[in-house]
Amino acid sequence: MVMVNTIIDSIKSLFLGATDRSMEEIKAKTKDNFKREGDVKLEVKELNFYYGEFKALKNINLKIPTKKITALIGPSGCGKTTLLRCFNRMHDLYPGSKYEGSIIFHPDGINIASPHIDLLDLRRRVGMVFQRPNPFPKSIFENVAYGLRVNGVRDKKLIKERVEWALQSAALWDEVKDRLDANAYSLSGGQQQRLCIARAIAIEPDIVLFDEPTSALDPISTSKIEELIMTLKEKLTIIIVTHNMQQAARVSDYTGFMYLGELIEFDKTQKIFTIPSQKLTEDYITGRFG
Amino acid sequence: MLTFITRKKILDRFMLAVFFTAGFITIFITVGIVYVLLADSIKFFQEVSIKEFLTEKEWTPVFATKKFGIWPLISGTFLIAAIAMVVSIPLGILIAIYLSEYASVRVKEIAKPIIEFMEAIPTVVYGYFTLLFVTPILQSIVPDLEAFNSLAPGIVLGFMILPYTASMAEDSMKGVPQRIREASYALGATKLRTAVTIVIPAAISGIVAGFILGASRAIGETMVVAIAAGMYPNLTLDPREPIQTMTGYIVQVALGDLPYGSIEYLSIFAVGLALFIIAFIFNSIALWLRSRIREAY
Amino acid sequence: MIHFFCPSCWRGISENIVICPYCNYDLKDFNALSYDDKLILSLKHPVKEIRRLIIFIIGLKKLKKALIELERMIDYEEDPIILMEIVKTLRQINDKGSRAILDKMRSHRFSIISQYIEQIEYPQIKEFYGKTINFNNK
Amino acid sequence: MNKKDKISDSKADIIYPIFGFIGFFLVISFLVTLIIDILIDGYEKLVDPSFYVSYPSRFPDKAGILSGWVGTMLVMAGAIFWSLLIGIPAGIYLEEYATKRGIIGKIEHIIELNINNLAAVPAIIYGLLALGIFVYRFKLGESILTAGLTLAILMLPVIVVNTREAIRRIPRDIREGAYAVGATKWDTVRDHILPYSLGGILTGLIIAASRAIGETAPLVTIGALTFIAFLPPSPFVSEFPFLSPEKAWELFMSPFTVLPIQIFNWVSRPQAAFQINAAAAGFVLLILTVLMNALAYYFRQKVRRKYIW
Repeated sequence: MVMVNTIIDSIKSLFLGATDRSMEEIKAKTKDNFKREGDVKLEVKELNFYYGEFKALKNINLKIPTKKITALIGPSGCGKTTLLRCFNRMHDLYPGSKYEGSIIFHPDGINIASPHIDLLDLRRRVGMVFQRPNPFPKSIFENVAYGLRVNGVRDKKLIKERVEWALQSAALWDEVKDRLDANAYSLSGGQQQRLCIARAIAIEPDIVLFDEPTSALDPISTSKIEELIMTLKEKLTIIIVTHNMQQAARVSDYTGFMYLGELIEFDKTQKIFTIPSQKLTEDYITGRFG
Repeated sequence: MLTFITRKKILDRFMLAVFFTAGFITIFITVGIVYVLLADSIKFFQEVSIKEFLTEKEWTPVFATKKFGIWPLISGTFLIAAIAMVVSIPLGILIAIYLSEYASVRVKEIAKPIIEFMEAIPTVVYGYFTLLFVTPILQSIVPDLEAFNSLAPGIVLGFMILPYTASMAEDSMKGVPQRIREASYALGATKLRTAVTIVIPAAISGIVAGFILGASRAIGETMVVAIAAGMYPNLTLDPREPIQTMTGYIVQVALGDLPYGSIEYLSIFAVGLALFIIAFIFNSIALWLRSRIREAY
Repeated sequence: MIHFFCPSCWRGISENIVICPYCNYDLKDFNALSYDDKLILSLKHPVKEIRRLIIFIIGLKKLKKALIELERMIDYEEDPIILMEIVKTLRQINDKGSRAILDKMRSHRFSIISQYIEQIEYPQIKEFYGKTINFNNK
Repeated sequence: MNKKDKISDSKADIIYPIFGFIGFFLVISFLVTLIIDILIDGYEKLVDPSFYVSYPSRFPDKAGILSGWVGTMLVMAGAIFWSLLIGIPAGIYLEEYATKRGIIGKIEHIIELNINNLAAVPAIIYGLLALGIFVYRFKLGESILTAGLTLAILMLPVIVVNTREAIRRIPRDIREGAYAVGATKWDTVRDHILPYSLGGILTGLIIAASRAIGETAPLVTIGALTFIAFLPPSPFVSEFPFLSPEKAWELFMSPFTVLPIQIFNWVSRPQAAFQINAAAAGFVLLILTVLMNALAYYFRQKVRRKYIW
C-alpha cells in the first residue's frame, strides 16, 4: 500500500509540486532539537575550497555571530563571494567544486561542507539574495510564494499570510499591496531587490546571505536596502559581501577582510576600521590597493 | 511514510533518469542506421564481390545480366552536385558579401528569412518545377538537351543549397569583429577590397564549412533528381544526358514492390551505405572546420 | 584585478615597487607610518568612495590630527557628498578646533552645505526652511 | 599604387552593390517564378472543390487529394508526438542536466556529436533505417506508425537544437534564485526552465514540422502506397470511451499515402492532365509550408518580446 501511495504522491507532486505541509512541519527540524541559540551561528573550521585544481579558499577559520550582520570585504577576486556561496552550497550547481574542512551550522551541529548533507533543507534555512535582482518572470505574489510552494506549503490562506508578512518585513508591502499579480519585472530595480529579499525570508530561514546586494542599484534604493538589512537583524543572522567599504562600516557589526583566498582579519567592525591589527588591512582601507 | 524531503529526492532522481534515457535514445538512431546499412550490405556483398562493386563500369540490376558497378551512380551524384556547387558558390559569395558588407539592416531582415525559407520548400515542388519549367526553357537554349538531364536539376539544386552557401557564409562573415573592418577602411580600402582581402580570409573556415554542408545536402537530395534526372544509370560527364544518382536508384527500387532479401532489396542498402559514408565524411570535415572558428575568436 | 597605488602621487604602480617611478616616494616610509598618518595621507586618494570612508573613520576615531588636512580639503573638495561627510565628522570630533572649522563652513561657497549645517545644528528650525533635505545617510 | 588603379578601385563600391542586388534579385525571381508557375499550372484544379474531397483515380480529372492530405495530417500528428516525446527531454538533458565530467560527460559528448551529425544525414538514409528496422525487423509494416516514427527521427535534431537554444537564453541567476529557495533540479525545470523556454521550443517544432511535411524520400523508401482509395478506419466508436484501443491500433497499422508522394506519383505520370493535379497538390503543400513558417516567424518575435531578461 505504501508504494502505491508514494507513486500517487509523486505523480501528484510531479504536476502540482509537492503535497500539503504546514509551516510548523517545515520548521519541525529546529523545533524538536531546539537547543539554546548560542552566540555563534556558523563556525568555519580549516575550510579549503577548490574550483577544479584552483584553490579558491585557503584554510579559513571564522565564527559568524547569530542575529548580527557580518560583512566580508576585500579586493575583487579575493574569494569573499566564493566563501559566501559555500554557506548555502551554491557551488554544487557547477561541476568541479571540492570542499575540505567543515562549516558547522549551530545549534543543530550539522556540517554544511560534508558531501551527504540534505541540500534541500540547507537551502531552505540559508536564504540568499544576489547581486543583480533576479525575480522570476511571474507575478509579485507568485515570486514570494514560490519558496513556500516548493517546500510543500499548499494551504492558500497560509501562503497569503506568509507572503504579506514577508512583503511587509521587506518594506515593500504598501508599494505593491494593490497590484500583487502584476509581473515582477514591472517593479523598479530597488523594488525588485526587496522582492528578492521578501522571497528569501518568506520561508523563515535562519541565515540570509547577501552577495553585493546594492552594487547594481541607485543610491536611494541602496540606502533603503541598507536600512532594511539593519531591521532584519533582529530576526536573522546576516552575512553580506560588499565592495563598498562605506556600506560595511555603516551597516555591519562584524567585518572580515579577505585577500587572495585567505581571511586576513576578522573582528568587530568598529575595531577593524579604527584600529586594524594587520598591515594588509590598513593598506586596503587606506586605498593603497583595491 | 517517506518524509517529504526524501520523496522529492526520489522524484528528482527519477526525472534525471527519464531525461538521460531520452538523451540516450538518440544514440540508438545512429546505431540503428549503421547496423541496418552494414547488416544488409554484408548480405549483399556475399553475393556480389566488392571488387566487382568497385571496378564494374555498369550498374544494371534490372536487366537479365545483373552488373553491380557503383560508379555510374556515384558519377551521377557527383555530376549533379558539381553543377549545383558551380551555380551556388559564386551566387552564394556574391550575396553573402552583399548582405554582410553593403546591405542595410532592413534589407537583411527581409533577405535572411527568404533565403532560409528556400530550405523549407518541399523538394517535390522543386522537382515539379525542374521537370516542367526549367528543363523546357533550357532545351530551347542548350542544343539537344534531353527531357531527363542533369543540368536542370543541378541548377535548381544550386539554388536549393543557397541557405548553406549564402547565409552560412554571411553568418561567419558577420562573426568577424567590426573593428577589423574599420581598420581596413581607415587605410582607404573600399568595402569590396576589405571584404575580399580581410573579411573572407578571416571567416574562411566558416564559409568553406557552409560549402561542404551544401555539397553534402546536394549529394543527399532525392526528389529533384528522381523526378528530373531520369532513371538511366550511365557513366557520363555530359550534363545533357539522363543519369541516375544513388538516391534516385534507391527511390526507383523502393517504388517497385521488392521481396525482402532479394538482391535488389540488398543493393539499395549497399548504395545507402556508400551514400552514408560520403555524407559522414563531408559532415565531419564541416564540423571540424566550424570548431576551428570557435578557437579563432 | 587588484591595482596598487603609490600613496603620495596615487598613480598606479606594480605590487612590489620600493621607489615610486613617478614621484620617487619611498614606499618603505609608507609602511613605517602609523595607521593614523596613513589615514591622513589617503585623504587625497583619487577614488571618491575611499576619501568618504576615510573621513567617516576619522569621525569614528575622533582623530584630531586630521583637522588641518580637513580644513585644507574644504577649499578644493568639489563633491558635496564628501563635504557633508566632513561636516558629520567635524560634529563627531566636537572639540574647539572642529567647531571653528564648522563655523567657517557655514559660509561655504556651496549653499547646499551651509543649509545642511543649519539643518543638522538646529533641527527645530527645519519647518522655517520648509524644504527638508532628506539626507538619509545621516 | 598608381593613380588609375586608385580611381577604378573606389568605383568598385558603387558597382558591386548593384551586382549584389542583382544576385539577390535572381534568387527572389527564382522563388517567385516557382510559386507562380505552380499556381498557374494547377489553378484549374485548385478552384475545383471536388479536388480536395475525392480519392486518387486512374482518370486525371476525377483524381483528388483526400487520402493525401488526411494521410499527411495523421503522419504529422504521429511525427510531432514522437519527436516531442524524445526531442524535448533530450534537449533539456543536454542543456540543463549535463555534468560534462567523467564517463557520463563522455556519453553526453557522444550524444551531442551524434545529434549534430544526424542533422546533416540525407533524408533517404532515414528511409532505409525505417525500412530495415521498423518495417521488417519490428514487423510494423508500411503503416502510419512507421511513417510517424521516421519523420519524428528526421525532426529530432532540429527540435533538440531549438530546445537547447531556448533554454540557453534563460539567465543563470534565475536558476540560482530557484535553488536558493530550496527547489530541486526537477522543481526548477518544471517551474522555470520549461515555462520560459516553451515559446522557443514550439517555434523550433513548427519549423521542424514544416520541413518534415515536405519530405518524400524516406516515406517512399518505406513503401508508401501511391494509390489508396479509402481512408484509414476512424478510431472513434459510439460507446462510452469514444476511443477504442483496437480501432486506434488498426488506424495506426493501416497503409497510408501523403501529399508529397501523391505529387511525386502524378508528376512522373506521362499524361499531361495528371501534371495539373500534381501542380495543384504541390501548391497546397507549398501553402501549408508557407503558413507554418510564417506562424513560426510570428511566434518567435512574440516570444522574444515576452521574456526580456
